[in-house]
Amino acid sequence: MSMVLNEEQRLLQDTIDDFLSSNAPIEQLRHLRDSHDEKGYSIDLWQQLTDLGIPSILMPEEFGGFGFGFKGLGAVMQQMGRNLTASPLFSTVVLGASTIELGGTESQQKALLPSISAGQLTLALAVDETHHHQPLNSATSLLDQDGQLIITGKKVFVLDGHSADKLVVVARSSGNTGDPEGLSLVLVDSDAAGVQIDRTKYMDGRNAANIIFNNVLVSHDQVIGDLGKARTILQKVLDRGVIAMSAEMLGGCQEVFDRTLQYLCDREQFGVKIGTFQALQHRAALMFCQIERSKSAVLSALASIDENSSDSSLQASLAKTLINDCYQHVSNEAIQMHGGMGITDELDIGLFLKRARVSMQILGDSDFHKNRYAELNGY
Amino acid sequence: MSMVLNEEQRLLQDTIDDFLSSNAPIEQLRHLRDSHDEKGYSIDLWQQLTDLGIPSILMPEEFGGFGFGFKGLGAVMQQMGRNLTASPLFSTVVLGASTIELGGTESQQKALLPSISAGQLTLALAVDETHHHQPLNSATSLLDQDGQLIITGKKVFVLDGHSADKLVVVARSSGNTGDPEGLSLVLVDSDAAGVQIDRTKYMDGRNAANIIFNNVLVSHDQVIGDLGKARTILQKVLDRGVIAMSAEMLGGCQEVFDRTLQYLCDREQFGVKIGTFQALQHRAALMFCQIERSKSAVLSALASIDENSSDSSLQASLAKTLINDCYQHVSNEAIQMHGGMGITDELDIGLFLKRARVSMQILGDSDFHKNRYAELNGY
Amino acid sequence: METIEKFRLDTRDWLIANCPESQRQPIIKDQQIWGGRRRSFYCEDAKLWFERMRDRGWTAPSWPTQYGGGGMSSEQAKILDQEMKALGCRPALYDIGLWMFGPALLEYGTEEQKQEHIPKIVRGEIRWAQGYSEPSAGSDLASLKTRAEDKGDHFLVNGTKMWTTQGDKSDWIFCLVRTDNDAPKQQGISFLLIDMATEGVLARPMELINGDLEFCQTFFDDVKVPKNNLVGKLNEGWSVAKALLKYERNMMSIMSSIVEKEEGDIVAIAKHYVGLDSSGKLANNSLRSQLTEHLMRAQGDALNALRLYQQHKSGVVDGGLGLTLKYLSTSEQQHKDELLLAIMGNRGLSWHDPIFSKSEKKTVKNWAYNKAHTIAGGTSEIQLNIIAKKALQLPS
Amino acid sequence: METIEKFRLDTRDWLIANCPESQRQPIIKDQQIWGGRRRSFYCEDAKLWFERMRDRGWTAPSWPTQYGGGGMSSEQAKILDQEMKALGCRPALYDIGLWMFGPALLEYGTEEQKQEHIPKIVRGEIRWAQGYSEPSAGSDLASLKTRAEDKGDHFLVNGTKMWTTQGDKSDWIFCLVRTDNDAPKQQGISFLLIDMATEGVLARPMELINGDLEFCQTFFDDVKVPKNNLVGKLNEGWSVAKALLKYERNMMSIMSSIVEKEEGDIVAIAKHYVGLDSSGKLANNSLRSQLTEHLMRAQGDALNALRLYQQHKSGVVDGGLGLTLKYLSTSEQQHKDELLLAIMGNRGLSWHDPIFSKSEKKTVKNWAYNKAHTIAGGTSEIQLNIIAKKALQLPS
Repeated sequence: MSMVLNEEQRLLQDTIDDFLSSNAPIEQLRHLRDSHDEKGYSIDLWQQLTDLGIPSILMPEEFGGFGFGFKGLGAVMQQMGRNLTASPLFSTVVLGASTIELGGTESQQKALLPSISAGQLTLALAVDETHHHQPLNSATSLLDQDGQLIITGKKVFVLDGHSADKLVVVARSSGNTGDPEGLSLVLVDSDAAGVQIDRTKYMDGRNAANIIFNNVLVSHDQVIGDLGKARTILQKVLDRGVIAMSAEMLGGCQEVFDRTLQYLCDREQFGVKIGTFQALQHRAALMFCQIERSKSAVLSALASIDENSSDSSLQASLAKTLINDCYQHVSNEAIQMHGGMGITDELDIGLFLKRARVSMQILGDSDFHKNRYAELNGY
Repeated sequence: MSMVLNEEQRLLQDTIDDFLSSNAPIEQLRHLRDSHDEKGYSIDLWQQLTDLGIPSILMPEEFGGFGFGFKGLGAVMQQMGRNLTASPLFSTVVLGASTIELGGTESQQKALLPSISAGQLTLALAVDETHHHQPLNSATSLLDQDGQLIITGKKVFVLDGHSADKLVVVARSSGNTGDPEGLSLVLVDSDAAGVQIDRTKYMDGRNAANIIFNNVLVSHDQVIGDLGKARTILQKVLDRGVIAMSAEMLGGCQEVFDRTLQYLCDREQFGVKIGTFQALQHRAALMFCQIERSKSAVLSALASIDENSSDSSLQASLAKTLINDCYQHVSNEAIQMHGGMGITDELDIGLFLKRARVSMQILGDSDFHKNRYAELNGY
Repeated sequence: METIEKFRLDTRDWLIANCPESQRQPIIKDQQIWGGRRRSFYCEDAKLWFERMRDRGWTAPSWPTQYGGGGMSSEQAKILDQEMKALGCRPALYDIGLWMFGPALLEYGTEEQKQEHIPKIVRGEIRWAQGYSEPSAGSDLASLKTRAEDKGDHFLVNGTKMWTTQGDKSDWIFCLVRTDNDAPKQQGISFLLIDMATEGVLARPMELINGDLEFCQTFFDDVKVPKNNLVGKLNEGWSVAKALLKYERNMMSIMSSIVEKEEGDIVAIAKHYVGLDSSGKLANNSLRSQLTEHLMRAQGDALNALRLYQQHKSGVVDGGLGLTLKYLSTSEQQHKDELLLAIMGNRGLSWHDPIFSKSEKKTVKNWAYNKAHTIAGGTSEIQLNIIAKKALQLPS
Repeated sequence: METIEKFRLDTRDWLIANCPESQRQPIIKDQQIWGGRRRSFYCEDAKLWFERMRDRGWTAPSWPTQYGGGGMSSEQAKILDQEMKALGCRPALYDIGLWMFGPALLEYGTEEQKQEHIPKIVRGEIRWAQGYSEPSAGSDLASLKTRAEDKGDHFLVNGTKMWTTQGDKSDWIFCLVRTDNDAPKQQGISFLLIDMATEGVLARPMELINGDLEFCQTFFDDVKVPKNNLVGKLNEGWSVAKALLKYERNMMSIMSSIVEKEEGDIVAIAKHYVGLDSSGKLANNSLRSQLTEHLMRAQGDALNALRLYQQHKSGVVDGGLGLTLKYLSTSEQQHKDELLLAIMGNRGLSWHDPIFSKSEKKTVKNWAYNKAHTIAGGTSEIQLNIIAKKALQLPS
């Protein structure tokens, strides 16, 4: 796996870096949070990102894509992590558009991908049904009644489910809870009859939704891929999601670490900079080691998607576990090293702490991924 | 649980401290190791300890006991841990004599306890059959053929099994491997026909044995307690063993920590004592916190035996787990802080490192005890 | 002995007769009665209970009657405490002045100061705040910069204090201020009492990372303070502050005993959120293992505290043990909080929306708030420094 | 290009024709051929293979032919290395002189010194040892005390060196010695070559905690050393030592590639000692979890190394990454060793008795030996200091 960015990807990274730090600084997240914004992200910002072509970043060139690949996306996600940028990129593009790109028919792709590229369609993936990520445990049913499909069930903690135009719903047409087979992916309009959406605000200012499907009628052409055979596509989409989220977390983790280093260099106590205390120096060095290790795992996992590697699932679980644990540790240390100020909302450190905890749960906590890693390794 | 020693126990502790540091310093262990001593402990020392009454420490006063109780024993074990003293105390007294005292008939007690008190009889408990402690997994069989009992099976890593006069064998007369019921405790002479003993030297200079029982004939009066109903006695004996071993480990852990502190105060690098480096100071302070916590758990567990508390098993598992992890950590840090000299055999630090690893396995590693603690807590 | 037993019975009778039933329920935070000019009562019973206790001086049972206290011996005060606990009576008044500042003023104040301030504390008329920390003086408290200039008939105070608990709801504040810029830093500090209604004082709540607003930043902008508000001698405020420390520790233990513990039994919580498998084990093995490790450490910490208590009782105290307690317990609380979040998964990520239960919200808010435990009252780093030096005698 | 291809084919042909079959088996430690006066060969084939390689100068392929080397370009030397690896040919000679001291002497030695020492290294006639560390100079190497007094026609050397690898089997030793007691400590040091057969030199093996005897303590008691054994200028030995460091790093990587790795695949080991449950998971959940955590960290470390390599190839190297590698990999090796012991239970507690398998004994010996990894070659503490200063730019 090549973990080094190419010229174009590096340029993209710099562009996004400049753009976000001037157009979407952390202030924006505070504003969205404190104003209880209905969408939880800035529509203006999403339009500007659309103008930059960001929603097309992963798409084939025929749909307006740029071919930056997943490593390019990773560079964008990292910068969003650094700036705590709220946007539909993850739900709509990484999860939603990937599903359509990987599993959709040509007509589905033509109907949907251009609207996503144009920033006019947002999606959300409705997969989990309990408070811990367990994608195969979907019990939401998909019944075929004389050619008419009916969805019944409940999804919880659907990221951006409160604001998405359409939902990609994981539903079961056969088999029992836990079976890898028998699952389907179905596109459902958020305003379809029988869909009830309850917004959930997370402590990091982001949003999800609990969604009830009460005999929701859908047609066969809303199914992505073959009925009951979503396993492979779903797996690929989730791996992409896991890896992209890991990239965002890496960015956040690096940012909160950089701010902590700066504080160690600025803050004086007992007549010296606190960064001169060897105990703090060693703890900072330990964090750096852990971050570098996590970074390698994330960069390699991003590359594994571009290189269509057969071990992407393994790499996804590796990356997510390492960065979960790293971001948790570094955000805790950041608070501690900032002392009293770290626990006030006046500094941004707490925002990273909260984002860390929310993103640690997204598409699987460390326990989930360690278990998966062990299973994939056959023990 | 009273974790504070009474006047008599404190006196005992001081006496043993003085005695061991002059009569059984670590040099003695080195000598036993390097001379490949047949018994692995000094017979002279055991005789001197007998003269001091140590083998009777736990016994009822009618058998020459002093009533120091288990806390008194704990004080002795701690000092033995500090001096890395090899002696039959653990196998013969804590495990062996306890079995007879708790489960034996009056005639068995009269026949055996006085010889133990006199230092003339050594015992070993033969319980494990695989490389991890799992007392209920005994498969060694005890068959009753027309009133004649026959033992067949294999025991491994029997502590001091190479030198004991008699073995206390855990054997199964009914039920399957893993059943808590159906186990018996049987006294077998080491030189009985059909008993084959292979000595195993551990890296810490101590010894165990793998023992094969090939149709060994025993009589009913060699059974301790009721046939097939050893569960409760065995549990109590093992809990005593676990707690006494934890006390020994506490002593060893404190000693290697004290030596490390001394080294930090003595050793100079870069023109200063290395104990002035804040990173090392904090690591030393962290060790101290961990040791104090482990110490409280060990002292409380010792008291729980004296107070015949119903939660001794829980306390035993708590104490062993905390001190296992603590001794492992502290012995590793001790090596690291001693630098190059720490990995030579010229200093004693490595002897503590090795004793730590061996004792971590004795009567259950941390995984075993954590699992038991969880089960006892009902989850 | 007989009179003590009689005292106990009389006290019990009085409490039974005077403490309304509603004031014998476990306290919840919103119903605590704090004193002060802006004092309010959420119900008649609370007011009645407060007034009855106040009128006997039993809000401060062991303080001298001449200042409005209960005048009890320490033995009697202990009995009152025991009887109140046994009957479940709520404390009638909560106040930093009661727990911490009052005792120190009784020890160090002038007669005039005591007569002015102590009765108002007993009667819940003035609510006190503490003004020690500053933006640039955290662990290094003695580097504080708020200065009080001697202007002949008054001090002129300028500066900023941090972490003023409920500063916006308090009436007076006891402060450490710099009165000599040239002296070595601990020696130029004085202990000054300031009425927060004075012109130039502003207490502004700071939002914490969990949304709470209990701490203020307190600004002093050319505040005139009468000279007789100085406690102790000029430039000797550090020794008053040090003496006050012992009362602060008492207060910490009172505070922690009256804190609401809503999280409940973590084993039950784990079973609820994670479930058991067919063999009766927690369904998630990794969480099961983490839970066990936490319970063991927490039990070890509890035994540490018990051992220290037993040592004190037996009179044989070994120096180091006590120094480990704060470090261990605050770190362990944070481990527990992180474990609770892991157990609760997505249900442990918010304190918004009715979708989350009250205890879920509380747990998450506490998780964030408890990050302060390893910072406030001496950071963990300071604790480790102290252990290294005092308990381990490592060189410096 | 053609000639290079031809060189490759010729080399391959020669190796096939000249390397005995027995010398194409994976090397085991006891069969390594180290040079020196006490050189010995465990079998005829090894002797033959050594002599054939030596006679072509291929023991030191890229050294100049005038000193007995192979005279190859670096490209050619690389091809020889590749072809030897492809065919499985064992290295013909092991020596610190070959890997570390020789290259430095070629760079810093006088013509006379090169002519005297280099051919003997190539031909395996003299075995070299390193004399840097001292009992009181570990991490703080520059505080070394072994002194060389200028006695006119010779130096008189007194002192003690530590960690002389195989000092009792070596012939010459290159030492750092103090030649000026008054200069700042790095400036009074010289680089001196000493024949260990000289009167007053004694190398005594020190037993390690795993029973090994590979390191010596080397004592110098009034040892007379000719003045032309000084490499570089007087009191400028520190710069020679620093230059030699880069070769030491090369050597470390050669050493680690020729080390026997007997422990095998840890997943297979875990399955063997712990077993699988009915669902195919490792039967001990806690060990399963610890194993996963180790594998993940180790895989992360491998990716770190790969990323550094890719950075070097692409020419865009970010400063800090490389500094983390030693700390991470040595710590992780120790985690792995402890995990192996936990997995093996009582079978992981000994290197005695036939009851334990060869690989069990080896694993336990390595566990003990590898405690040195975080100490030798710059302790973990020094690594963290360097990261804090160089990568993180923290103030000092």
